[in-house]
Amino acid sequence: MVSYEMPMDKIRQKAIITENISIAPGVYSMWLETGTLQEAAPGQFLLLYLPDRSRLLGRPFCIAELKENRIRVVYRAAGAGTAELSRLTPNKGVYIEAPLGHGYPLDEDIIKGRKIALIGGGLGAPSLLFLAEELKEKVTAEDSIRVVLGYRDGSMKRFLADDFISLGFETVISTDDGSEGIRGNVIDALKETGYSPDLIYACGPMPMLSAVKKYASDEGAAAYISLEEHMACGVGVCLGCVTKTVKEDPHSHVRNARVCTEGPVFDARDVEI
Amino acid sequence: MVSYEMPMDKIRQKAIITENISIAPGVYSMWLETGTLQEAAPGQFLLLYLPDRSRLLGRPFCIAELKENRIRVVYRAAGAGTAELSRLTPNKGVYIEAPLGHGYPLDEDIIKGRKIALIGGGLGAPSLLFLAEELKEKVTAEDSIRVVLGYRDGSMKRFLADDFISLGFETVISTDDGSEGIRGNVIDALKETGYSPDLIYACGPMPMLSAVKKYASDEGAAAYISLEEHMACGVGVCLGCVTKTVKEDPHSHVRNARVCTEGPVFDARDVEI
Amino acid sequence: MKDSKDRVTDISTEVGFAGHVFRNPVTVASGTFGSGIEYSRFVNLNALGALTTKGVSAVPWEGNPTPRVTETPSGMLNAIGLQNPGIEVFIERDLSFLEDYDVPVIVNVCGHSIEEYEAVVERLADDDRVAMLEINVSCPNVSKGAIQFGTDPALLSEVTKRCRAKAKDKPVIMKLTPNVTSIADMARAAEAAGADGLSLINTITGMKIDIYKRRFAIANKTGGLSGPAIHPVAVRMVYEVTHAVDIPVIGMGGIASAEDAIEMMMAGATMIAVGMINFTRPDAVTDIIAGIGDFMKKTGVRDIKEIIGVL
Amino acid sequence: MKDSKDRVTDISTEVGFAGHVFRNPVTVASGTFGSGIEYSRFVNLNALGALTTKGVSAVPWEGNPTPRVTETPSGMLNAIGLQNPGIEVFIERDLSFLEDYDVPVIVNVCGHSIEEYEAVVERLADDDRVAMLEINVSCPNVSKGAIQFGTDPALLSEVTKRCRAKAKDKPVIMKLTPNVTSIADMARAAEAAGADGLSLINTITGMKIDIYKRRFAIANKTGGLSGPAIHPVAVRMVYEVTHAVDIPVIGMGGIASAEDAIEMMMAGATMIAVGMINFTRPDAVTDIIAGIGDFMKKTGVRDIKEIIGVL
Ligand SMILES: Cc1cc2nc3c(=O)[nH]c(=O)nc-3n(C[C@H](O)[C@H](O)[C@H](O)COP(=O)(O)OP(=O)(O)OC[C@H]3O[C@@H](n4cnc5c(N)ncnc54)[C@H](O)[C@@H]3O)c2cc1C
Ligand SMILES: Cc1cc2nc3c(=O)[nH]c(=O)nc-3n(C[C@H](O)[C@H](O)[C@H](O)COP(=O)(O)OP(=O)(O)OC[C@H]3O[C@@H](n4cnc5c(N)ncnc54)[C@H](O)[C@@H]3O)c2cc1C
Ligand SMILES: Cc1cc2nc3c(=O)[nH]c(=O)nc-3n(C[C@H](O)[C@H](O)[C@H](O)COP(=O)(O)O)c2cc1C
Ligand SMILES: Cc1cc2nc3c(=O)[nH]c(=O)nc-3n(C[C@H](O)[C@H](O)[C@H](O)COP(=O)(O)O)c2cc1C
Ligand code: FES
Ligand code: FES
Repeated sequence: MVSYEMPMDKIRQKAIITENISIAPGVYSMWLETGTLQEAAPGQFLLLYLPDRSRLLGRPFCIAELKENRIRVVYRAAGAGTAELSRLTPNKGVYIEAPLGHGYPLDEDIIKGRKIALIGGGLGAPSLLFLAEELKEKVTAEDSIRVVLGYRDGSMKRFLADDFISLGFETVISTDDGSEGIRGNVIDALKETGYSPDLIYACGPMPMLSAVKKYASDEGAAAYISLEEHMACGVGVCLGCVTKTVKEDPHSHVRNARVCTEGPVFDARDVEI
Repeated sequence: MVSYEMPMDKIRQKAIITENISIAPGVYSMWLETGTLQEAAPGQFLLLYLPDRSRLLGRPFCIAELKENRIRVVYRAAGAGTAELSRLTPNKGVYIEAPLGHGYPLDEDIIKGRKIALIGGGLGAPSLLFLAEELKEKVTAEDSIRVVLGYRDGSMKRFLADDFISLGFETVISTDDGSEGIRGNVIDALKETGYSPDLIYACGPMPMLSAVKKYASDEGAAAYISLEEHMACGVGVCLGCVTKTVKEDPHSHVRNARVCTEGPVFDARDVEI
Repeated sequence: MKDSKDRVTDISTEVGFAGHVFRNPVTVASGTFGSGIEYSRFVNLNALGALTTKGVSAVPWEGNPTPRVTETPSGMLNAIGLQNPGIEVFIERDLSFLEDYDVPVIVNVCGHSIEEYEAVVERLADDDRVAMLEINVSCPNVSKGAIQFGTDPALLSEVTKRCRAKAKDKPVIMKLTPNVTSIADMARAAEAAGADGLSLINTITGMKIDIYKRRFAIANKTGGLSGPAIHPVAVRMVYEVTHAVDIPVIGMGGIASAEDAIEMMMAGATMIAVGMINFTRPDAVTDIIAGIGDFMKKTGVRDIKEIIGVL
Repeated sequence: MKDSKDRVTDISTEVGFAGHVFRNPVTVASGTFGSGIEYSRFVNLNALGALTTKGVSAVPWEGNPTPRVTETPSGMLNAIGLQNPGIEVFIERDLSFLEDYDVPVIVNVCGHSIEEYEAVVERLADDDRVAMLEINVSCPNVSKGAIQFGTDPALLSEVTKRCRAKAKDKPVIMKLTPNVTSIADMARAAEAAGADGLSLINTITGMKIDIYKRRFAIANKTGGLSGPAIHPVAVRMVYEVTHAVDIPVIGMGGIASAEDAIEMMMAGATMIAVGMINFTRPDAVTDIIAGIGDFMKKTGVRDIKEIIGVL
């Protein structure tokens, strides 16, 4: 788990790109090597600063994998900054700040004996991959885990799905147009498999997260969802990245929790999405 | 000589850095390779666009040498842009626009039978080097050539002086503090050698050029001097780079000739410096 | 982004502006393209929607001492001081040069007094080679201690009325300065005084100091900031103005790509002008024209007019 | 650049401001550093000349919907909308936290009405943990249709007077907005109304549009532009203001390096504030403080006061 007592140089560090390849149309997998051995929890994120010095703000990305001092990021070329990122070649250096935020709760009393579902939509899959690796170490025979991944269509090459499968998790695919796996959204797919989780971890676009929240509430399951908001500082000072909470949160006193600090992972019941 | 009828892609081109080394404290020698075979005249310059995309204007530099499709630039790390330039390593690409402006007049009727002096102060030497190489092809037994190079002090390692010497030109050095060569400025050095040129080509800081202008006028010599002004467009549209002329020039009609277009080389008698 | 299904092939980029029709909405910003003479060697002038010339005054202007330009983060400062050879040379040399091209010409006009503006407008009112007049009100008013005509609504109104009266059937576009508390108020003043269109933004006044030489980087002390740095301010002002008046607007300020141009049009501009980025890439303006077409095809916009002020 | 002969080793970076002495002229810009709680993990707060806190109002403010921030060339837009937990939480949590540090605190104050400003000022007037009050007049005035207090000299004068009256012996610094025709006029109005100092500039209003989604990039439509992009405008305004009034100025706007800080002081600022660049490099502010020292040693400036307004 993140320790905020970490010295500055562990937060801000130079990282060297060792791989940056396309794994689906417009989707890239990048491995970064940092000098400092990293500790991070699934669901935490990093800010990546681009070499183009006309761009000043870091881009937030989930940590998709962490192997010793190597970090994986899986990202979509969404705009000008990520397009630039996709053009960077191995051996290029970038600054990152990591690890940031609070990840998925994984305490024993939360996961023990649960039927767990990992639900990812599009670029939500990366943060769940790191989670899946960690869960693999933690789960016991009593627990069960199912992975549901949603894609726009078959052209997205169900990116990362094989990574979950090779971890040994049963993995269900859905696409909006049915061109691969189950036709429909991730909730449709989950229902179709007949698996009824009582603990959900989810990451993906806002409409999907709203559907997950509703599903969990209807079914009485716990759900932890990872949110996205535009960020400037990534460490809680700018108040750029807030999300509406149900109750007054201890920091803002106006029901505006900071996604970068209190999140990005929230208990679905606590946020108004 | 430059032809303005050159198609656009010859003016703007990608160049690859093949060498970028320090040759004196804060002074660098860079070789660039362009795809296009270049034609250019001594005294012409290029605009170099830096990779840092927060910097939008090209940096003007004289062409110090031209060998087939390789261009040499010798420059001082004067500010943030040239400091960035000095950190670029071989194989990096930059955009350049070249060749620009009008160089030193070298028509036969100008140089024939003349006693020629090339006078360079500090970073004025580079443009004279290209000129020296071209003159070497043009001069005949009747002509004589002397090179005078001024430096701040001996720590500047009389950069480029050996390049002139190996072309076979007698080369006199001066330093402000006498730590190398003749103590004093380039005019002092010229006088001390007893050589009385009737044709001067000069490039260097403004006070030196003023002194050259005065010397030439006193001695009845012709003098062509290369001027510097801050530039934006480099091709004559922005009117950023003007210099005051004695007579109304045909472009501005207000005695403001454009250094990038009518210059950078002017007949010393024509400009008010 | 819309799907590739929406791809279209036949697009129209024509726009109407103050009674004229332009083949595309793209012109160049005054002072960043001369009269096209120099760039004609690299740029196909006939590809432009229009060509806006450097500010011209009744008599030649010397402009400011150098340094006149310097760089700033994602932008530049300039204090050219409106150097120009005067209207007579301009007519003889620059307009004659442009006769050989098939591109509508917008002439940018400057003056130190209302009479000077009037003199230039009058001289061009009957010239068929001129499509529209753009009146730069950022000029220093010599009789009022160098305050700019464009920072006082009453003065702006006066210049507008007097130029409009002399312009005969030529559209008069007032080019507004952003250095004001309310650009919408200025736009309303110009509209009420009879302006046929507006151009914005001119540069934002800035300053740079060389801390080692302890000297202003620009001899004039202050200069006008332009370039991508000011683009968000320009978009905001175009939005404010087009929501305040009914006359059309040429939007400019830091446009460096087709995306920036589209953004400016979505904010409300009927035409757009490419400015200092010409200095960085002389082919910027033709690139942007091509890029607008690509954007339209990619996103299924058949007629560029659909996106004007869509927000 | 001066010669290495001029190198000095014993330098003084102390500056006086409105009766206080600060160990160095560097603070942070309100809203870009919170109250130091988060950054205290990476930055030695005791190295700062002062710490300026995020705007605080009489009651908690919710701020604007998200997205609240987006990037622009060499800058960013923000429309946080002055979210804050209100003065009571601020006093209890933030000022208590800062008690453990040896850094003078400048509290930035916001309000929707003059009464709200007064309430906050009154509440802090006797608090020893507060060195100075900075009054943000870019807040929307709810009773006047959301025009900002800082765009009208009469309103600005009124806020200044009323805050000054409640502040007892705390210096009152008015923080000016750049979105005006004449910032010098605003500065004179604030000075005449009793301000002890001025802070400038706040952000310049801008807009960005996502052309693919046809949506404003900032939910609030407009946002405030900050960062290196606006630095030249900030330097110009600090120069104009310090040549128009006699009260000292905290200069800010796009300071990203020690050079930028020195430039701002040469333009006339007595202190400077580091803003959005904190987001890019959390150690920016301490780097800048160190860099100012290096500059002084390298160029032979023994006392930082020598360079204030040197141009
Ligand atoms: C906690 C968190 C984790 C994320 N993890 C991933 C991931 O693992 N893989 C992935 O592909 N994407 C992820 N995103 C989204 C990713 O940050 C954006 O796609 C990216 O910032 C877009 O940058 P750009 O320069 O290409 O886009 P532009 O639109 O050009 O960027 C303009 C500005 O808006 C911001 N911005 C734009 N879209 C987003 C967005 N969706 N979220 C946050 N900021 C945005 C940018 O950071 C930048 O400051 C995550 C976002 C957050 C908040
Ligand atoms: C025709 C011409 C030929 C030149 N040839 C050489 C050469 O061969 N070798 C060499 O070392 N220098 C040469 N210079 C000077 C060189 O262009 C500047 O030193 C360089 O632009 C400084 O850039 P910077 O970013 O480091 O400085 P900064 O001061 O950070 O630059 C800020 C802006 O000012 C401009 N600028 C600053 N100083 C100058 C200057 N002296 N002349 C023109 N623009 C300036 C920059 O281009 C930039 O736009 C030449 C200048 C001209 C006009
Ligand atoms: C070098 C230069 C010269 C300019 N000259 C003029 C001028 O003569 N008349 C005018 O109205 N605007 C002039 N401008 C302002 C531009 O037309 C334009 O309004 C401004 O630069 C903003 O656009 P940009 O950011 O794309 O450059 C000039 C701008 C620059 C950079
Ligand atoms: C995210 C953010 C929040 C801000 N909040 C405040 C605020 O609460 N009160 C205030 O007076 N200024 C606020 N500002 C303005 C800054 O203090 C500063 O005046 C401005 O950003 C210019 O400085 P910069 O370019 O260095 O950021 C804020 C700026 C940003 C970027
Ligand atoms: S990004 Fe600044 S508070 Fe979250
Ligand atoms: S640099 Fe533009 S006219 Fe010379």
